[in-house]
Amino acid sequence: MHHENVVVVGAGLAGMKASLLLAQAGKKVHLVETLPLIGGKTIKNEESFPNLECSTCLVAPIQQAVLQNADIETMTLSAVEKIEGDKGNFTVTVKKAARYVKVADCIGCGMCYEPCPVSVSNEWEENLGERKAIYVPCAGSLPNVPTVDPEHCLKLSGKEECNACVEACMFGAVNLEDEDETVEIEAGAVIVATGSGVFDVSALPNLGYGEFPGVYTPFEFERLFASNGPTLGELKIRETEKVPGKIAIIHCVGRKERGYCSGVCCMYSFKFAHFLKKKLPEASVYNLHSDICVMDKSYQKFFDGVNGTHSEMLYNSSMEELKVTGDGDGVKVTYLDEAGKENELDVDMVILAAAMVPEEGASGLAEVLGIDLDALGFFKVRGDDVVSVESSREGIFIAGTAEGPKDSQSSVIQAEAAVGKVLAFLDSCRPQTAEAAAADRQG
Amino acid sequence: MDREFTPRITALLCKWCSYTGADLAGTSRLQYPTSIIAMKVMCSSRVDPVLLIKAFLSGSDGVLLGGCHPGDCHYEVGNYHARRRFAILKGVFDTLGLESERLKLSWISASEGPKFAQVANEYTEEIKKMGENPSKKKMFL
Amino acid sequence: MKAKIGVYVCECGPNIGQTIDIPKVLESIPKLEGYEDIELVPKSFGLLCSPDGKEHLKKEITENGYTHLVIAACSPRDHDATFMNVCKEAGLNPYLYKIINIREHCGWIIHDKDAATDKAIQYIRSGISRVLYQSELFERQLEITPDVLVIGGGVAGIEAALSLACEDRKVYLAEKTGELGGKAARFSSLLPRQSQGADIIKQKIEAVEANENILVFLNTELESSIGFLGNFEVVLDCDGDEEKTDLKVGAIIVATGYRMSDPGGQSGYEYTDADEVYTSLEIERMNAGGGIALRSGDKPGSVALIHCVGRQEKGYCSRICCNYMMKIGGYFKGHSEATQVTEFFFDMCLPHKADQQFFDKSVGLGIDFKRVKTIGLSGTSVEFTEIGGEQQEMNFDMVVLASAMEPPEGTEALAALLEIDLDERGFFKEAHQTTDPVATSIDGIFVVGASQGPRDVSDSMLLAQAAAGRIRSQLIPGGKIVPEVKVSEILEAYCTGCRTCLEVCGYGAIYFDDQKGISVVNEAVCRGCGNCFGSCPSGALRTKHFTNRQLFREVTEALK
Amino acid sequence: MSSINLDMSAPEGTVALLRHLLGSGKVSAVLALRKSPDTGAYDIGLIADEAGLDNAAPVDPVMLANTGQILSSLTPAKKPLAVVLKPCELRGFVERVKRDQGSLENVLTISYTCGGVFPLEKVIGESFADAIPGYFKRVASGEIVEGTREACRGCERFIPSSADMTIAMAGAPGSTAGCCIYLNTDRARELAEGLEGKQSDDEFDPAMTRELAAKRTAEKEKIFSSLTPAGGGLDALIEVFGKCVGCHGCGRVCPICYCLLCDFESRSFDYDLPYFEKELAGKGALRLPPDTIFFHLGRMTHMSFSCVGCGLCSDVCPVGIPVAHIFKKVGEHTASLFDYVAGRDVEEAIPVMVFKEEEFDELG
Amino acid sequence: MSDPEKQGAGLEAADGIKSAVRDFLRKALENSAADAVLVPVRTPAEDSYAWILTNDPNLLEKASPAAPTMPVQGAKALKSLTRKGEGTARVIAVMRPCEIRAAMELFKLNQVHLDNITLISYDCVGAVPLQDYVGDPAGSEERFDSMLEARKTDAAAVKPVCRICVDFSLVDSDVHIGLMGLAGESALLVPNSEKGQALLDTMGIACEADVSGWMQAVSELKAEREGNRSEALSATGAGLQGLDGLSATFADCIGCHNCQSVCPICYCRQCYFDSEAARQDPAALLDTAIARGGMAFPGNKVMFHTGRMAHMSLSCVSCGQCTDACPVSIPVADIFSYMARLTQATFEYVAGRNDGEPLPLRQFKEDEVEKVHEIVKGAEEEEAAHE
Repeated sequence: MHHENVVVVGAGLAGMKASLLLAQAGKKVHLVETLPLIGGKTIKNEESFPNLECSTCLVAPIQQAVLQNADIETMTLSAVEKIEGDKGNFTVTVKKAARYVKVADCIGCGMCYEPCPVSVSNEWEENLGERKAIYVPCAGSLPNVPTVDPEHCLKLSGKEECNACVEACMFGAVNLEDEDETVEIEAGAVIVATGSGVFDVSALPNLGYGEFPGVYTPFEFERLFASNGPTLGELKIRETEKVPGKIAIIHCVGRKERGYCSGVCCMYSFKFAHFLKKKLPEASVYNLHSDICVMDKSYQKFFDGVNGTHSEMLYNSSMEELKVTGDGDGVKVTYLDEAGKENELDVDMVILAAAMVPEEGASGLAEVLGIDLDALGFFKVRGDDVVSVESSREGIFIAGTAEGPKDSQSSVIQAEAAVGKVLAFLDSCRPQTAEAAAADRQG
Repeated sequence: MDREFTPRITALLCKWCSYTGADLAGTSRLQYPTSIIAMKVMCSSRVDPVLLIKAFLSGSDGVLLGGCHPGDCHYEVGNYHARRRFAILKGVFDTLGLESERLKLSWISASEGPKFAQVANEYTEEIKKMGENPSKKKMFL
Repeated sequence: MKAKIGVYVCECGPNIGQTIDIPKVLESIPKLEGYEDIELVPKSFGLLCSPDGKEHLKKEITENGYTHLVIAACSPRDHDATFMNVCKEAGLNPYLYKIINIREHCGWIIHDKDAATDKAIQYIRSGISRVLYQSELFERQLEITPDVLVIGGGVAGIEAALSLACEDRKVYLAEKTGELGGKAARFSSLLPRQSQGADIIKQKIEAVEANENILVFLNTELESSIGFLGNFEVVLDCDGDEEKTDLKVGAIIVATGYRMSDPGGQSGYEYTDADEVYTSLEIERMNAGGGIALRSGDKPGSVALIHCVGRQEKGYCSRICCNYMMKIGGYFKGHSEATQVTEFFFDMCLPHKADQQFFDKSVGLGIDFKRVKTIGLSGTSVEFTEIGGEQQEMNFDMVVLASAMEPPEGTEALAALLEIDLDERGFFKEAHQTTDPVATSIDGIFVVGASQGPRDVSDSMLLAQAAAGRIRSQLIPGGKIVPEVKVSEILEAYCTGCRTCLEVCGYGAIYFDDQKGISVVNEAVCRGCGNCFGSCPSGALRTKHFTNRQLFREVTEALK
Repeated sequence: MSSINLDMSAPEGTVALLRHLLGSGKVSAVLALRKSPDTGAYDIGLIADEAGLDNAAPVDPVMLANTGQILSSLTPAKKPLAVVLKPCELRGFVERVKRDQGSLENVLTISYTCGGVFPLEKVIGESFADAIPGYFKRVASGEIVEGTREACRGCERFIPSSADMTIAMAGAPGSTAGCCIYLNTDRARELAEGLEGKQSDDEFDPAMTRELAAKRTAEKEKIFSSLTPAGGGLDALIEVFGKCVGCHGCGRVCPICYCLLCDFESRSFDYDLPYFEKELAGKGALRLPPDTIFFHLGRMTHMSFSCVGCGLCSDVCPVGIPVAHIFKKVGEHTASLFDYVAGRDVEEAIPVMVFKEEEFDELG
Repeated sequence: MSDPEKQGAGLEAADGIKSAVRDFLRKALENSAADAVLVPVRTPAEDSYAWILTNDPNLLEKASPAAPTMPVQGAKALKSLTRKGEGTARVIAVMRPCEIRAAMELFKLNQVHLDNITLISYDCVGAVPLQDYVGDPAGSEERFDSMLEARKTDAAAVKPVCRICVDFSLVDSDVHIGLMGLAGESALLVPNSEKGQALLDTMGIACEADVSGWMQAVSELKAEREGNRSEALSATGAGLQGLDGLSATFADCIGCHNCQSVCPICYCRQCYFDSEAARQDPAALLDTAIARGGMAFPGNKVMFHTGRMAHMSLSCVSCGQCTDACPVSIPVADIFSYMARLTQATFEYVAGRNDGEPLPLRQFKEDEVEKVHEIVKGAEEEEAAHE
């Protein structure tokens, strides 16, 4: 006898897809997400490659479906603390950090932001914008319920007695007495879909990140471009407020250090080139690349569409030799071309196509779950013959970029495969309830 | 009745993109005039030209059809078909000199709250310049 | 009987309470012209979506016996589902209710309270008139069969069968040729970890044969297929035996794999069969058999491995060539370290996290990698320009070409038969490239393995498992499916059979009844987008809950 | 052989051709215009025995109904049929075939460079018979014949676009001398086998009708510019359609309006009294029955791009609204949006059934 | 109906009868004796008339209670307004007797609702044929006005059916306006139902005028017309004898079915003869043609017209719309009047005489299809045989 419930860790594309499928199969799902919102990295993008579809339009219906699904318990601001038992009979301990806003009572009107006197930079917006101490990370974030950041909240941090948000809320939804809680979940299986992080480009001082305002990380640029981002999509370089005329996109940042190709950087770099040309037709864009990795059947076409027309492709024969230096309020990129000759490029903006790396909490979570990481720090999957989705511990499965760099398509494939494995041993032969099926139809 | 003319603009919006965009405009508290009357359809392709004509002849000062950007259609290609039908309707209006500017097709994605507000504002201004839909007053229609 | 409509305005705290003059709204409702013969019951409530709100609403509906319900509140995206459930619980058909978005679309978009209020009243009036024309709709549950047909007995097909077959789910595995295993069965080792390929496949084939819930049909092709998710009727043409095999299955998995494009066809590669020029598959076979040798029988002293053959012509990268060429390089080095192995590549494609290590290992074996800008082949002599270098020529004993993967013949026919789409490259098209990669435009038909795009063995199996996941969650043995309710229907008397709707429907939800000479909607497949409706000049189509009369009402009323 | 010249007038030649086809048993019946010898009344005959051809008047300047529409009801044909159609009728049929309202299988289409037809009221008139001989002379010499319908006088597409056989008549100088039949398809050549006449390899050359084409274009422009609603807006539209009695005859005789029951006569367009009361409150006055302009606009969006300009709608309008030219003008524009020509080629997809990813963008 | 005790009220018509009626209607709206009126109004191009429903007294200026021509049969306008049942607005509709009779028939067929409708009829001098009117609006206006002033029908100016119309006067309306036999500047308002009486009462119009003179004139004209009528109709009938006659009569028919679509009585959404059911199998058609040597198109002419007669001649009110709408000038109306006279006589039924009289063929509904099929088949065969 085993438990029918499933714990899914991480509410990105892979986690959400897995949860919906499991719910459709009549399973109860506990979806554990550390952030106050679900949707993962995809919702940071205005459009996703290769079809340049509006990401929100793709993901919002999925988010809605998750939140409205009676069989999915979405636990935001939560993390797995402990797991006991074995395949089929796990007891998963989840710590839910206080949100200080009652989800049931809040209707997401946002009346509480205005009065909040605190203003800090918004990490979800890659610190390109500000937020209050009580906030939602961005317009349209789901669940549309704010959260209080205890570190900056005047009252919670003990700085002063402030009740502005509490008073502003007509629904008594704000509760600064709220406390963290810990819940135990009986689960038959666990799917880990915690996603990945981005290589810390400041580790490479020659790239000038942090030194020159014109140097951006990929997600910084995504938010800068996003129409629901801090600048409402207006492309202006931070501090200088300058509209970039020349932009260099540098590929393979961190590839050597990490020891692998991330498989997606080329594509999002080309996407950026497209973005830039779309908003700034006059701008000149340069892609400094080495190996161009466009492995999916449709990627070459996308590349061909950008190559030359949207961006000049410059071969960069050595990342070590490449330097980004200041030059007035612009930046100078010095690099070795295909012949090994030194070249200079004066630009206003540099985007560093940084490698995908394990999500920072990965090693911690691996420890908690008692599963192995591979040499690169991603979650290890079993099978010496063919790649699988089974972790080193039976009953725990890995999906998405938590297992290694990959594009959204491959993440979804893994998520669905993981569901297949889970259901295979949870043996789903009980008839599906009409409600579950109907719920699946929602959205 | 002689105070400033506020147009009535019938906006038929696809559930997946434009209607969501309109919602976002609201949640972001972007300001636009009340002239826009938004109605939800599953897909812009559901909107048969006849429905748009109906709206026009019933006195809509403007008729706005909002769908997903080309390539984004939740139903793959619905918006392409919608676009053709719309082009035909506009063609008819043009040939007959029927102020085809009173018909507008716009692509608004779910994240384009700002664009929705912008379209609403600009289109309302445009229509204000054109004045009332003449069919409001016609008894021989 | 006289209609009695409950009209509830949600204050939504300050959001509507302060932005819209609710008392004025409530007063205006009974005064609406043209509703004299209808009983309108206007009320307001603090927060309808709250637990109290929902309880209150439920009570009101049952006690007042409303025939219809209109709720003026927030966006349907937030709470349409919520209030539909309230209606259900209160015994009112949820399709006789309508939510009006006076928050996002009135209260929040303008500071002028009067303007917002007037607009809200308009909205409500048009909502009331629409709801009067809405009609009850009911969910239907359809029986399903959980069994699955897998087309193609290669690694992907085998994996799919093994992942799905269980006591209550039969899997029918149809293979065109006389044996299972596909091409991979001949590989001596599999990527990325170079383990013993043939053995793994052999084990899996044995597992299939041992599994009594998997029925294998060899020398078999699909002849016809009709139906929809949970209820497909397929006919298999088993070569040899006279009568065809009819099967009922709930889902179909297409795993027909790939073929290697003919490098001879590609420009710049002049060679004859006499030349020592081989494709990667030929090498695999040699290696699995007697070992790699020249036609003379001698071992080659120098080998050129050329990547990306036909990539330009095909217009896509086949994803796995770089890796398997390194693998083949490994074969040569394995036989004799002395063999001089040179790999010519344009861009090194190493998308998997382990690939880089594999590459470094290959370099370690002494394989010489040359990054080129141009390359040509005449006989076994390679003419090339290294990046940043001059054009030069080298002679080799043997040349191996990594030619592109392409869809096998018969792909178009199969696609036509199943009414699923192909992409511009001729591979099967996914329902959605990123969010729905193993499904197709037809619910219940899935594509896995290299038939969906170039894939290595490992990924092919992963896709198969993904399809298994989809099917396991959609088709539960003994379970039912609940199709969309707001679907299109065709009024027989009005339909002229012009087939326009068939053309525009993206889901094969409309079929043609040759007897009657009219189009018919398969409600189990229809997704309710209404494209067919928009396309029908005869007014023969009607999309439930979005009929012309309903929308006419909504539109014209809002204009008063 | 791609053409064959018979030593007789075009009308006679056409009948001779039909005799050949029917007599040789190459077709089992012929669909063509007939004229009753005693009453002089016309009808469209489905003629199965040679004797029946005595009354055939296949190219007389008369259009009672769109022969394409009638042909629809006879297809798919189990046995081979030959049919004589005017170019516009042929285009009408092709448009119907695209909509699955007919089939070209087993049908041999014979058409001719058309000089236009006379309005119905003339056709039923006493003295009509006398008009005909003169008509053919003037037609051949490339004139626009006085008294023919406006729709025809302004018709530039009088050359058959996809017929198996084309007979040179209007605007084809010298065709009075003989009857030149152009065989445009293998099918035509095969069926013409054994027809007595001067064979040659000349193919039909539109150039020979250039003059007439030019005259027609000029005439069309004249008519278009005289149309009140030409860009005249709502008022002009009301002015023209104001007297519409709502009989929908225009739709019923239209070869493109293939609907069994016009949507505008369906329940979707019934209104209840409260609706009218509200309309009244808003406007102070409204027309009954309603939806006069709605009907015509709606019909235009549904089929204008397929309008073949056959002119029947104008012919049957009890109050003489120039429906044909208004639709033609609108249709030329809507079709041009897709480089579409109604009825040109059965392979040409109907604009609303297909789309291009790159076209238009946002409109308005 | 013709009750000798009848009283009427004088209607001052010094500026012509039209303006007298206009004033009456305006008054009715102003004392809110009615919420709206339904009257013909001349189209903007002044080349025809359209039925306009209005509640605006000023708009009545453009109205012409007695329009020279009848582009749309009033009963059809009334149907589009009330088909789906009652509203609250009280409407006065001013119509020709034949229009009101058609309305009565439609009422019996549940296509028209009359509870809130007050019908006003008037002595009709006839209607100008539609083509004549659109051909020469100005001239037609003149001719008609002079007829109206003289209160006398000018046979040359009106539709053939009008020349022999015997129901030109009092019908089952609520108020009738008598003209015949009265001097140019006067007319009679005759209440003809409680509703009508109530209307006049609320408008403070007392009914003391003597109506005998008018009734006398009407019955004389009726008598005279009866004569012409039977004469004319039997002439028409003569031409109709046998299938030859029928075929000859309809030889020019092009099957546009305008006659049916403008007919107030043909209330079907879709005519049976246009429906799928009436379609024949292509192969069968061809085979018949081959078997018989040939076949004529547009086909089913006789079938359609006889079928239509079978369906509605009992309710035909001889309004003449069908002839107006025929593009090939077939005297459809004469033919149907002839049929109507026969069929209605057999049941002693007068179409539209009043709203109470049951439809003789009420049970006709049940076996409708079979009946049609008999007629259809019969006609089909004979017609084919006629080939």
